[in-house]
Amino acid sequence: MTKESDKASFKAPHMAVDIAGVRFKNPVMTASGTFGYGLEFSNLMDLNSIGGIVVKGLSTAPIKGNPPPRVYETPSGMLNAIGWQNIGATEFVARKLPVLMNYDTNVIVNIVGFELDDYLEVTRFLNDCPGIKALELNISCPNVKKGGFHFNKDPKDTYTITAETKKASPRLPLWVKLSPNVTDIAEFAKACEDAGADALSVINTFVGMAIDVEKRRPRLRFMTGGLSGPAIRPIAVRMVYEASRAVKIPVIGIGGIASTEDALEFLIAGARAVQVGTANFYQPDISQRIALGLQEYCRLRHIEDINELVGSLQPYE
Amino acid sequence: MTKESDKASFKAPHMAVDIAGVRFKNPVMTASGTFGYGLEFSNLMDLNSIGGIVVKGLSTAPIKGNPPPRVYETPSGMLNAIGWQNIGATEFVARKLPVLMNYDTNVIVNIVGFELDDYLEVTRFLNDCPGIKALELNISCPNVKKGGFHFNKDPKDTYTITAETKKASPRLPLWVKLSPNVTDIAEFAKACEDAGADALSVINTFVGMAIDVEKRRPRLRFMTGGLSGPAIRPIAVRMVYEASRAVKIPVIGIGGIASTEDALEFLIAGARAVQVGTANFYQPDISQRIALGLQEYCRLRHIEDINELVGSLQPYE
Amino acid sequence: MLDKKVKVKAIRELGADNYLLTVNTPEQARLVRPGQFVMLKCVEDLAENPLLRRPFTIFDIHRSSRSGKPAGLDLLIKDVGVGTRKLVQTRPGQLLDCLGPQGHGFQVAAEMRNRVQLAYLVAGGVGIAPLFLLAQSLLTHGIRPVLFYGGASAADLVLRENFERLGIECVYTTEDGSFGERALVTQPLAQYIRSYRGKNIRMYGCGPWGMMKAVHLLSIENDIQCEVSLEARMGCSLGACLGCVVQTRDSRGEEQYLRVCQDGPVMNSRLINWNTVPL
Amino acid sequence: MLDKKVKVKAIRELGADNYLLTVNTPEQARLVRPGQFVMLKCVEDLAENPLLRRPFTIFDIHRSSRSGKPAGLDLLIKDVGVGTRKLVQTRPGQLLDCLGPQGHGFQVAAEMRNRVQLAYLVAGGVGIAPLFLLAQSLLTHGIRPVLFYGGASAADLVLRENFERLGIECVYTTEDGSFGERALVTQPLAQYIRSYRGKNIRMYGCGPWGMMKAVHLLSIENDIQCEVSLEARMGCSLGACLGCVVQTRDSRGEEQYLRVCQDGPVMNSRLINWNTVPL
Ligand SMILES: Cc1cc2nc3c(=O)[nH]c(=O)nc-3n(C[C@H](O)[C@H](O)[C@H](O)COP(=O)(O)OP(=O)(O)OC[C@H]3O[C@@H](n4cnc5c(N)ncnc54)[C@H](O)[C@@H]3O)c2cc1C
Ligand SMILES: Cc1cc2nc3c(=O)[nH]c(=O)nc-3n(C[C@H](O)[C@H](O)[C@H](O)COP(=O)(O)OP(=O)(O)OC[C@H]3O[C@@H](n4cnc5c(N)ncnc54)[C@H](O)[C@@H]3O)c2cc1C
Ligand SMILES: Cc1cc2nc3c(=O)[nH]c(=O)nc-3n(C[C@H](O)[C@H](O)[C@H](O)COP(=O)(O)O)c2cc1C
Ligand SMILES: Cc1cc2nc3c(=O)[nH]c(=O)nc-3n(C[C@H](O)[C@H](O)[C@H](O)COP(=O)(O)O)c2cc1C
Ligand code: FES
Ligand code: FES
Repeated sequence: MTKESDKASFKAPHMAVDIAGVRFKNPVMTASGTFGYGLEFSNLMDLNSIGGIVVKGLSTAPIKGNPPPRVYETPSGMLNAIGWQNIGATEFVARKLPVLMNYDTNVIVNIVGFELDDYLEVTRFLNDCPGIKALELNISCPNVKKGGFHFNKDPKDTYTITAETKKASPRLPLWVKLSPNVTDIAEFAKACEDAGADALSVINTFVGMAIDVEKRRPRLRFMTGGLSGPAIRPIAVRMVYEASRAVKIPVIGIGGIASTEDALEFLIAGARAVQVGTANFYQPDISQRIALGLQEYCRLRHIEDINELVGSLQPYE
Repeated sequence: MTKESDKASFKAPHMAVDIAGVRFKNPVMTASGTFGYGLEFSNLMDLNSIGGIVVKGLSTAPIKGNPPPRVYETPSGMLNAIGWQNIGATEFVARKLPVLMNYDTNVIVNIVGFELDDYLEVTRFLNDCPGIKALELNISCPNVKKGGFHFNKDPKDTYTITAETKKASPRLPLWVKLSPNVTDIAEFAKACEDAGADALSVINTFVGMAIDVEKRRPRLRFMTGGLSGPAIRPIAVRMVYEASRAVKIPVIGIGGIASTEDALEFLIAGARAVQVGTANFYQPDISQRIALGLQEYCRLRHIEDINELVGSLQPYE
Repeated sequence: MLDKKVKVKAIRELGADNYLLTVNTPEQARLVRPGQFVMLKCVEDLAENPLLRRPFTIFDIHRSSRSGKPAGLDLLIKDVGVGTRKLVQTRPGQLLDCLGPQGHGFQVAAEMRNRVQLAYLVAGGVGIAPLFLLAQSLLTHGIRPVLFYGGASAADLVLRENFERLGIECVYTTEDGSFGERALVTQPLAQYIRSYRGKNIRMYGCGPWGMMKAVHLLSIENDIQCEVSLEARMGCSLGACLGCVVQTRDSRGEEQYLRVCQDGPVMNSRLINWNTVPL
Repeated sequence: MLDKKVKVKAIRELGADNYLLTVNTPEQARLVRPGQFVMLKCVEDLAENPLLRRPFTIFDIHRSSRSGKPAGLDLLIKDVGVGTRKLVQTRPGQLLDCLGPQGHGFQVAAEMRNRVQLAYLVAGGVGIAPLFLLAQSLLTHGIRPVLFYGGASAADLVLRENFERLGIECVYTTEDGSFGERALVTQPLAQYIRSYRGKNIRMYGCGPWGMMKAVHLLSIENDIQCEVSLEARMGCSLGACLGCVVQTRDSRGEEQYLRVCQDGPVMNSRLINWNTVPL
């Protein structure tokens, strides 16, 4: 061991990452819809400990959501069909955001809509709100009958909505959250980049279904739901690998992250940052633990800057 | 309870299903690649107890396969990248098939190839072999660099290979095994039906990846692998539901089946039969148990014919 | 609300797949109000199935035999599936993840004293769980609880001695007649309501959806305030996932989905749209 | 090969995360040949993670203290991950799924008697497991085993007393010098090979890939027949999944993938392409 690396072991590793000009103190965020408006977790962990919070998908006006049952547990995963229930962007900005702004973490707003105009309206409104660091365009939620999901079936539509939304958010960086229910994620990643997206969130949930074999009815009232949790992680890691190699903009890795090691898989595969989703439900302080765990991983291995890990996968020859 | 249903409880339920004119004594089969050539399990269960055995994917000449490591376990699932290692169709027909024919169960051969001609060659050869009840065209295995998988990226290619292979197997029914790594499974299902496929096997594995975060290397030498096991079941059930509603030919449900209840989910969703895969590895007699379990389910509920269950899902209004 | 690793103190089989689980957790025990619940999971690998924690009502506060101070929680757990099976197979000394107390409990307020005379507590099976702390609280407020407790069979009427020991009137029904009256619990309940007409009464229920709907209808017919404790599949119990909702109607008849974990589990029965499909 | 639900008879901690697990299973015990293994999983819900069973070499046949007949299996288990952790936490009386005995063991044949004088047994860590039944078998055939047993530290050299009790020569090495020679196990091995040149010797090894490769190279240099027991991630152990392969070269130099579960785990070291990446 050289003297440099000995010294390095005493220096705290550099944990901050940059996503489209916004600094995150570390690459750990919580995923939209799995962390409410953030404040629900403030008694259970230190919200200042993580890089960012992506709040529940917001529309301009409140949305009621789907009838229950809305969730069902499956092997190492869960299905949900919440259906965009949210308090509306106005209410969020009036009541939740001011409290969230007391914390030293980045607030990102996930935006949802049924038609292009819905997206543009909420985007224009949020673009002017101080305290928000970026917008995450959700065109990949499978749980509404008529909704943004149809923008994620053909890369041309993905291009259009991204380009239009980008125009509507001149101030805020625009992230696009992609669906894994596609033949080629790289194609969609490229369409977003070409349309001016500032970053990509990869991935949203898989469309799944479970059946009550006694009643012969779907377990979810909405019939299908989005599959999340550790079950989908191997597919998510692969998609992050493919997407991050297809574009130059940063990719944020999502899907089944429940430990430091899981988060590392995504970073090494090519993600600049990660979002923790379903695991928040069963271990409410898991995002804080992962943020600490990443720091510890770097420290023990003399990695001075976490950015060194990003995309550092060594394929076999 | 009427007298009829009381009597029914004493009659053994009708368990046989028909797939493209071939009778299966019950709707339970073992999935290709997870049950070897069948004989590996003959000491551990009664091969006569199940409807059919789909043997490991065969090419005309033997294939060496991918370098190890080839398998890795993930939450409620596993990744594999075997790479089509097989003894070749000639060897299979000479040495394995004669022994398999001593059992009272249907033998289905899964066929693999790199180019269209490879598929046609092995199809022509097997079409003439007595003792085989159907061919399952595998264009959905993600674990070879150059290989049939590219036929499952665009429905037009799926149509072409199905139509050509169908011509090469005038005697044997042709099943097409579909990939779940697509935007719209119904589109591929329809392409197969239009091209003359006799049945569909839904689904093969998802492309996934896992990373050793100490070595920063893929866990599999091939980098990516196919994700199978209970983790993927909710997605598989949804795809079977969609595919079976898009076509008139029978759909065979595959993906994470490990219990009677799991098999029932697929039947109720629309599958005429099911294949058990990964579960064979950790519970070698599971297919026999499921065959018995389905019978018991029908008996207890006075279901006289298992075909009544197929596609019997009651969606909410 | 706290998230603690708590130790199993005792686990007692009650019959008919029911168990009484006692966990040590003084801090959490001190915070409990009647009708609240905790989220439990065996502490093993975080990756164990089932992933999600499971909700259980707090049956009673376990008190230190020496000081009489709150020392832990008594939970009634019925083994109905994979998560509950793991919990009832725990042994003393084992650690559980325990989040809570959670949720909005029963409304028993000081101003009810002298105004309310009687409270009908209606339980079906493990629905008995929230009613024991409630009964104690009612007694403290000078209100007389009467328990209506129904089950399929005698063995389902677990922990009834605890209520009898409080000295309150208990009415039992079973579907097979093996204990108490052979009836649905709503039958004697309806009789009592008829006989005590004129009194200021409250109703509190916990049990299967169908039973609660019947209880609600009785409360409407007889113009009695009624609170029910609801069940729902839960993701988080924190109000974050919106997975646990129940369909409700506000005073203006507006449909709205409320969260059982935070807006409930106890709700005024009039809020609920009873024509929906339960979990 | 049988698939049985077997009962844990005893579990003994050996230090350094190693455990000796004894299971009752007379039918399986009767079939065992040195170098074979079983596939184990805790019998709980089939859906528990990890899904796949785990392979463990049969260390010894447990014999009935009364009749002396095979009654069960002794297995050495090192806790290295989620599957092994569950197994070492089992308690006597608990049931395990046990498939086996599986695989192709060591070649010790009657015709080796009188022709082979010495057998060098080389173990790294838990690689000791297959060598105990082998040592016993060699002794039966009149061949003198010498054990070379290496580990990081003294604590890793578990179960060495069992070999000492057989009265055989044991050479120990540790990386930290805490026991035996501070060396890699191949160092004394090389010395022995040099001193006993001319004898008809066999080598048998089990341990990490790097150690086995070094053992193999010594065997080539000195023209000694050498068998090694390999490790691989396994899906089925039945030869069906083709997940457990190792890259080999046949006599004509043809590359071929052989299954560790059925064509191994014990293979002639010359078959193996040692320039590949182990699991
Ligand atoms: C606020 C609240 C308080 C509860 N209090 C108690 C209690 O004190 N004692 C007790 O035994 N049970 C109580 N339950 C029910 C208990 O949470 C479920 O029985 C448990 O979650 C089932 O988990 P499982 O893994 O064993 O069942 P699963 O294998 O998931 O399912 C088995 C069966 O249980 C039903 N079930 C699953 N989840 C729930 C759920 N969240 N609520 C109700 N039913 C469910 C399913 O519909 C299914 O029929 C309560 C539920 C809620 C919402
Ligand atoms: C034929 C054979 C015989 C074996 N005999 C013994 C024995 O007698 N005693 C013993 O303690 N172990 C033995 N092993 C190794 C043992 O099977 C693994 O340690 C075990 O499977 C790890 O499971 P896990 O879930 O605890 O580890 P995981 O959490 O899956 O992985 C933890 C670590 O173990 C390694 N590992 C995982 N699977 C295997 C595997 N199949 N083989 C080798 N390493 C693996 C991984 O690379 C990783 O470093 C044997 C393996 C084989 C193939
Ligand atoms: C209950 C629930 C609600 C969700 N709501 C949203 C949402 O509003 N907007 C969105 O973009 N993603 C939503 N998601 C998807 C998650 O943000 C995340 O992409 C997905 O769950 C995969 O990550 P995970 O496996 O870590 O949960 C939701 C997921 C769950 C489980
Ligand atoms: C080790 C392994 C090998 C496989 N080989 C083949 C194959 O040769 N041909 C094929 O069509 N599918 C193959 N499959 C896919 C399975 O047949 C099945 O479609 C898939 O595993 C999903 O089912 P499961 O979740 O029940 O395992 C293989 C799967 C595994 C796990
Ligand atoms: S359980 Fe998540 S909001 Fe109620
Ligand atoms: S473990 Fe399946 S072939 Fe060896």
